[in-house]
Amino acid sequence: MGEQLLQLLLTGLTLGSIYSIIALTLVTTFNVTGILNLAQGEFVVIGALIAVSLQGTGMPMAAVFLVSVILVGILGGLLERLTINRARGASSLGMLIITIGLSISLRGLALLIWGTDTYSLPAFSQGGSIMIGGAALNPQSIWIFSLVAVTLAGLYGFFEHTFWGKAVKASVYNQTGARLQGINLNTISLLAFVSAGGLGAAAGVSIGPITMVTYDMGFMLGVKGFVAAAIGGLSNVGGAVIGGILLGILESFSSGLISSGLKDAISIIILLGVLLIRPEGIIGAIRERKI
Amino acid sequence: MLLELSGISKHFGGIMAVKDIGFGVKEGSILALIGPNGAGKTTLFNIITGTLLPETGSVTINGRELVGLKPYEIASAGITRTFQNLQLFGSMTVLENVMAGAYLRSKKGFLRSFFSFPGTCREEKRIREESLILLEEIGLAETAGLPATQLPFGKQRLLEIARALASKPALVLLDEPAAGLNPSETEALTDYLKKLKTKGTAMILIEHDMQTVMEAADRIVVLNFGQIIAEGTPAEIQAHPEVIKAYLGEDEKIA
Amino acid sequence: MHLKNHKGLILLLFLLVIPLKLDSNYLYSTLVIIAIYSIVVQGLGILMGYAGQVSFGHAAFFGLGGYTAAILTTRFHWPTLLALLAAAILPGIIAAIIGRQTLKLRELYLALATLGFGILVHIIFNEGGELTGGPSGMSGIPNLTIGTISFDNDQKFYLLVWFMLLIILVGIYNLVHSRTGRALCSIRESEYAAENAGVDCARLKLQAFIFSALLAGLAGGLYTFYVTFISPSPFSFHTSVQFVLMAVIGGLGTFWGPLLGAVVVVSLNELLREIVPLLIPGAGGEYQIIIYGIILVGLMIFQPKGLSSIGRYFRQPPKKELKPEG
Amino acid sequence: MLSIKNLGVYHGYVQAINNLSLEAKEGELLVILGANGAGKSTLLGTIAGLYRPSAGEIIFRNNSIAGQKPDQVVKQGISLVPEKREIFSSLSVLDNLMLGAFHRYRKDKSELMNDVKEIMELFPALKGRERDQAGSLSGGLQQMLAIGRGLMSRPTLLMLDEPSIGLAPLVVREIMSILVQLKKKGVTIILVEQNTKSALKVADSVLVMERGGITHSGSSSDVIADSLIQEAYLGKAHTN
Amino acid sequence: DVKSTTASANEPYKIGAVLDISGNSSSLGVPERDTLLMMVEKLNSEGGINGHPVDLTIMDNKSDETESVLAVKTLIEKGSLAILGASSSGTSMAMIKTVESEKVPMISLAAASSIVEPTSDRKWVFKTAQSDIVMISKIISYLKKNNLNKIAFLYMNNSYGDNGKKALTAAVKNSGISIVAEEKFDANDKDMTPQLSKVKASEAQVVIVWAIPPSASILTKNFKDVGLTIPLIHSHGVGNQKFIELAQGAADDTLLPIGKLSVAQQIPDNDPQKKVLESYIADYAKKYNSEPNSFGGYAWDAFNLLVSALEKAGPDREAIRGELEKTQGFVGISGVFNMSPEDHNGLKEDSAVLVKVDQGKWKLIE
Ligand SMILES: Nc1ncnc2c1ncn2[C@@H]1O[C@H](COP(=O)(O)OP(=O)(O)OP(=O)(O)O)[C@@H](O)[C@H]1O
Ligand SMILES: Nc1ncnc2c1ncn2[C@@H]1O[C@H](COP(=O)(O)OP(=O)(O)OP(=O)(O)O)[C@@H](O)[C@H]1O
Ligand SMILES: [Mg+2]
Ligand SMILES: [Mg+2]
Repeated sequence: MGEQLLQLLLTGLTLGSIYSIIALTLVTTFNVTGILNLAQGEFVVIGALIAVSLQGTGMPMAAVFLVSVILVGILGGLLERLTINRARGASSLGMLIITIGLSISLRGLALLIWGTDTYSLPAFSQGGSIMIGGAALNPQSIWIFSLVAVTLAGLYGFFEHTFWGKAVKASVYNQTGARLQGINLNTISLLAFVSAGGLGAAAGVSIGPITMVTYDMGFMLGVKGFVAAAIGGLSNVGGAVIGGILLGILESFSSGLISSGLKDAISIIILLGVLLIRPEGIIGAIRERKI
Repeated sequence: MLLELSGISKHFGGIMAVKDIGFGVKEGSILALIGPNGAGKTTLFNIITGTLLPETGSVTINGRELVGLKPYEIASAGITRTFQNLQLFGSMTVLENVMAGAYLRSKKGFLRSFFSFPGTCREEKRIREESLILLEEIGLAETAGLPATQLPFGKQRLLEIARALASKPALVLLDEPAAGLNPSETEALTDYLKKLKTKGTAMILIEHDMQTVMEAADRIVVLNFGQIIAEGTPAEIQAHPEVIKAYLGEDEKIA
Repeated sequence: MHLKNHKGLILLLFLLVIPLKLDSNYLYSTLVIIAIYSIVVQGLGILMGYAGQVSFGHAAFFGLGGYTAAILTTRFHWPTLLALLAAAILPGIIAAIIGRQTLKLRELYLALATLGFGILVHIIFNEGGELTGGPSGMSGIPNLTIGTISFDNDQKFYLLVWFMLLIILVGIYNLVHSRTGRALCSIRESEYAAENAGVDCARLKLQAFIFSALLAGLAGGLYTFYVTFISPSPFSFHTSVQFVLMAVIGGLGTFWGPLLGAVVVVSLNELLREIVPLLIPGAGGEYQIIIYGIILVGLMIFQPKGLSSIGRYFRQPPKKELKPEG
Repeated sequence: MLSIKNLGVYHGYVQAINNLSLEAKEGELLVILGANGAGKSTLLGTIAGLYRPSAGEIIFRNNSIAGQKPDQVVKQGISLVPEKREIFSSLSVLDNLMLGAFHRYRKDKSELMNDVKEIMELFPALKGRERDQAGSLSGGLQQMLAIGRGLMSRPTLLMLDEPSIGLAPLVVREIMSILVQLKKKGVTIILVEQNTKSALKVADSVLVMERGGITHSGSSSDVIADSLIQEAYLGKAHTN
Repeated sequence: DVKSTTASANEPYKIGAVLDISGNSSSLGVPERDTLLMMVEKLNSEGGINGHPVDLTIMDNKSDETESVLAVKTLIEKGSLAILGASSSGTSMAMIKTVESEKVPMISLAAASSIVEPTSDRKWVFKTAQSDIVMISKIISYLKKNNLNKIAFLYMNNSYGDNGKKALTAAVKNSGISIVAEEKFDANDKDMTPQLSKVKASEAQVVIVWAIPPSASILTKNFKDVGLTIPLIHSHGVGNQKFIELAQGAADDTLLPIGKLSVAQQIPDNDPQKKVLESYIADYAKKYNSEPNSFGGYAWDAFNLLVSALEKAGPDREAIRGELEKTQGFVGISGVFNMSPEDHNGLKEDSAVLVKVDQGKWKLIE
C-alpha cells in the first residue's frame, strides 16, 4: 500500500509538471494581454512536432530544443501581428474566438504536415526510471520540473520585481490609462505571443518523451492547462504551478484509488469547489471596488 | 421622517469609513451630505442602498428596516440612486437606459414577456412615453436614440439622474450630480431638483459645488473622517467654524 | 434598431421557409441541423448576448435533452412527444439547481465553471453504463410521433423544427423587446445599476440560464429523434465551443445573430466540403479545417460585433470611421 | 510651443472636432470652456494620441505629433490627466504613481521616490495609503491620484480634463495654486474646466469651444467681461 | 432496369465514402482514404467494372456524428450506389437510419458488432472489420491452454474499449476465467501507472489491454516501469508497427490477436489469404512507400466486396445489397468473408492469428 501511494504521488508529480508548464504559458499571455489563448495547446504540439522533424535530421537534442523554441516563438509573433493585433475592436469573447480559429487552423496545418501518426521524442537524458522506495519516477519529469522552475522564477521576477512587469500588468487593468503613461501595448502584445510560442514549444519538446506527440493532442492539453491555471487563479504564475501540480496529483490519486473513469470528474468537481468557495482561485487577486 | 439612519458604522481594514452615523430625511425635502474627500459619503449611500452591509446600525424607510435587504428590494421600497463612478448601461441607448430604470413600474415577467400578451404591449408603450417625457424635462430628448457611451461626460451624469427618477422613487440619492456640468447647466439642474422636491420627491445630495448645495438643500449634514461634525440649515453650516476649517476653507465665499 | 420591422421579417421568413419544397433530402437535413443548432444558440444568445453570462457548457444541456429523450423512449417506452417535453424540462431543472451558485461567478470564472459542468456531464454520459449505453451510445430510438403524424422523413422533420424555431423566434422577439429583455441587458452592462433599478439580478440571470437550458434540451431531444442514434461524442466541450462560436459570429445581443450564426457556421462547413476539393484537387479534410479556422479569424477581425451588425452599414451614411489606436 | 491647425476628428460618424486651430505659448495656462459635448475631451485626447485626427496638424515644439501613438507623445513631454481618471485600480497607489513616470524610469529609484513624496505633500489625504489598492479609494482620492500620476511624468505640457470633479472646495483651490506654481516653473498647461470660477482665477488665456470649434478666445479678463459668455458659462449667480 | 440499359456503356458507377479523416479517429480514416484512392485508381486503370469506371467521392466527417449524417445524405443525393464507411462505430451508427430509409447499401469499416446487429434492423448495413468476439476467442483459447484464469482487464474509455469490455465479459462467463481487476483510462491519458499499480496489487496472472496507440504504447512502457512481469496481452487495436516503435523497446513479449496482414510473410503458403495480403502490401508500398495497416485492410475489403457485388448486380442498389448478402468465400485482407442474411460481417475465428512481439517484430506463435 505504501509503495502504491508513493507511486501515485510520483506519477502525480509527473503529470503535474506537464500541466504546470502549460498553465504557466497560458497565464503569461493572460497576464499580459488579457487574452485567454486557446491556441496555446497548438503551440505546444507544433513545437514538439518541429522537434520530431529536426531530430530526424540528426541534430543534437539541445539544438533541436533551441531551434523549435525559436521557430514557434516566431510563429507566435507572426500570428499576433496577423490576427490579434488587427482585431483591436473585438471584445474579449471575440479574442477568444480568434484564438479558437487559430487553434483550428494550426491543428489542420499540423495534420497536413505531420499526418495523424503518433511520434515519440527521445528523453533528454539516458537511462530508465529512477526508483524511489520501490516506486518509479520518470527522469524526464525532473527535466520538466527544472523547466517549470526556471520559467516560474523568470516570470515571477519579471512580473513582481521589475518595473516593466508592473507596466505590463497595468496595461491589462486599464488600457487607456497605460497608453497615457507611454506604455506601448503593441509591443507588449507582440512579446507576449512570442514568448507564449517559445514557452509552448519548450513545453512541447520536454513533455514529448512522456506523452508522445500527435497533431491533435493540443486541445486536451490546453483544457487541462486552463483548469490548472484557473485553480491557481488565472493571473498568478505561482498559482498556475501549484494548480498544475495539484491537478496532476489529484488525477493520479483518484485514478489509482477511486476509479479511473471518474478521475476527470473528480478533478472537475474540485475545480468547481475551488471556484465556488474562492472565485479568484487558490491564490487570487483581490476584487476591486467599482462603485 | 421618511428615512431614518441611526448608529451606522462600517470599516474597511484599518479605515473607519463611517462611524455611528444617524440622521433623518423628511418627505419631500432635500438633505445635503458634504465633507472632505474620503469622509464616507459614498459609503453611506452604499449602505442605504444595500450594496454594503453596515457593521452596526439601522436604516428605515417609513419605519421599515432596510439593513439586510438586497439592493433590488431597497429599490422597490422606493429608494434609487446615481453613482459617483458612472454606472450607465453603456451600449444601450439613452431612452433604453431610462426605460430600464422604469423596471419597477412594469410588472411583466420572463414567461409573459415571451408569450407577449396584449398587456405587455400596452405597458411597453406607456413606459416609453413616460421615459421620453422624463428625458425632455432633463434636456436629453434629442439624444434619446444614441448609445449612452457616446454622450459627453456631463450628459452621462444627467442620464444617470433621469434613470434614477424613472421608477418614481420616494427618495433619490444623488452622488455629485453636478460634477462635470458648467455653472449654467448646474443652475438648470438645481432648478430641476427643486421642482422635483415640490412634487414630493425627497433627496439626499452629495455635492462639492457649494452654490448648488446652499441653494437646494433644506438641511445639511457634514461628515469628516466618517463622523458627523455638523448638521443644520445652510446658513448654520456656512458659518460653522469646523466645517470651514475641514472642508470649505477660510476664504470660500458662498453665493 | 427598427423593431417594428422584425416581426414582419419573421413572418416573411415563416412564409418563405415553411412551404419550401426541395427535392433534396440533403438540403432538408442541413436545414434541420441549422434549425436545431439555432434553437440552442437562441437560448445561448439570451444568456450571453443579453444577460452577459458566458457559458461553455451548453453542449451538456443539449446532451441532457438528447439522452433524456433517448432513455425515456427506449428504456421506459414513453410516448415520443412526452419524452421530447421531458427533454426540455429536465435540463431546465438541472440548470435551476446548479445555476444559483454558478451564476455568482463572473466572466472567465463563469466560463470555466460551465466548462467544468460540461465536462462532468460528458463523463456521466460515458460512465452511465446500461442506462446511457456508455461510450458506444444507444440506437433504436423511435421516430418522433405527434398524434398520428410520424416525423419519419427529412421533409416532415424539417417542417416541424422550423415551425418550432419560428415560434421561438417570435417569443424571443417579444422577450427582448420587453422590460425583461431590457433588464437582462442592464445586468450585462452594470449589475450594480441594474439592482438599483429594482432588478433582482440573481433571479433574472437564473431565469435566463434556465431558459437557455430548456431550449438546448429541446434541441437535444429533436436531435435524438432526428438521428435516432445517440452517443456521448456530439456533446463534448467541442460542441459547447461551437455554440459559443455561432452566437459570437452571428452577433451577441442582436435579434438575428443566433440564427445567422447557426446558418453561417453550418453552411460554411458544408460549403467548404464542396468547394475545397474543387479548388485544391485531391485535398483532404486538412485544408477544410485550415480554411475554416482562417475564415473564423477573419470574421472576428473584420466584423468583431458579429455578422448581424453588417446591416448597420446600410442604415447609416458611410463616413470615415475613427479607429482607436492600437 | 503647441500649435494646432484645422484639426478635424471623428468619433465613428460623429464629427467631434471641426476645423479647429489654436496656439499655446510656452509657460502659459490655457483654460478651455465649453458646454457638454463641445469636444473638449476629444481635443485633449487627440493631442495625447488617443484619437487619430482625420484632418489638420498638431505641432509640438516644431514636431508634428498628429497621428502619433500615445507612447510617442508622452516621450516628448506631454501628459494628460483624463476625464475618467483611468487609474490602475488593482495596483497600489504607489505603483500607480510610479507608472506615471514610466517613460523616464531609471534604475535609480530615489529620484522617483522623492517625487512621490512631493505628491504626497500636495495631497495629504493620500498619505498613509501608498500600499492600498487604488480602486478602494474614494472618488475624490482617485482623482487626486490621477492628477498626481500625471505630475509624476514631469511634463512640459500638462493637460487636465476637468480635474476638479469630485474634489472638495479646499482641494480644488489647492490644485489651482499648484497649477500656478507649475506654470511659473515653465510648464505649459491646458486646463479644461467646468468649475469656471476657479479656473478663470488662474487662467492666462481662455478659449471657448462650441460644437467642435473655437468660438471665443482671449485673456481671462476679456472673457469675464463678455456678458454672453458669462451667461452661458458662468451662470446667473455670477452675473448678479 | 430500363434506364441503365439505355445509358451509355461506360457511364461511371458512383460510390461514396464517409471517413473520419480528421478529428479523433483520423488515425483510422487516413489509411482508409489512402487505400481507397489507391484501389480506385488501380481499378479504373484496369478498365473499371465491366467497362464502367468507378467515380468515388470521399467525404471527411471530421469524426463527428452529425457531419456523418449530412455527408451520407449528400452522397446519396449525388447518386452514390453504395456507401463505404464510416471509420468508427459512432460515426457509422449515426448513418444507419439514413441508409436504411433511403435503401442504400453501406459497408462500415468499424468493428462494433452493433453496427450490423440485429440484422432485422440492419438490412442495408454490412461491415468488414472483425467483431471483437473473433479476437477475444483467440485470447480465451490461449489463456485456457496456458492455464491462466485470473485476468486483469484494462481498457480505453471510448467505444473501442467499451465494445472490447462487453465482448470479453460475455466471453469469460462460465469459462472458469475470472476478471480480478478492471480499470479504464482515457484516450488522452499520459500516464497509466496508477491503473497498473492497482493491477500490481491484485492477484492477476495476466493483463489484457483493449486500447490503441499512443495510450497503448504509454501503458506498455509504464507496465515495465512499475515492474510487472506477468504476461501482457493487447488487442488488435495495436496491430501496427507504430505501437512497437512508440513503446520504445517495452513492447517485447507482448501478445495480441491480429488480422493476418501484419504477419503476411510468416503465414503458411497454403493460407488462402496469403496472395491477397502480399499483393496489397506490395501495391501500398509502391504507392505510399510505407506498410499498410489493418484499417486500410478494412477499406480494401469493403471496396472489393462492393466491386464484386457491382460486377454481378450492375448499378442497382437493391441488387447490390442482395449480392453483398450472398457473398461467399470472398478472400480479403481481414479474412475470408461468408455473409448471410443473419451475418453481415461474415468473418470467423480463423481470420485472426495470435502474435508476439519479438525484438521489435511481429512473430506468429501458432
Ligand atoms: N466614444 C464616442 N463615440 C461616439 N461619439 C462620441 C464618443 N465620445 C464623444 N463622442 C461625441 O463627441 C462629441 C464631443 O464629446 P467630448 O467628450 O469631447 O465633449 P466634452 O466637451 O468633453 O463634453 P463634457 O463637458 O461633457 O466632458 C459629443 O457630441 C459626443 O457625443
Ligand atoms: N471597498 C472599499 N475597500 C476599502 N476601502 C474603502 C472601500 N470603500 C470605501 N473605502 C474607504 O472608505 C473611505 C470613505 O470612502 P467614500 O467613498 O465613502 O468617501 P466619500 O466621502 O464618498 O469621498 P469622495 O468625496 O472623495 O467621493 C475612503 O477612505 C475609502 O478609501
Ligand atoms: Mg464619494
Ligand atoms: Mg469631456
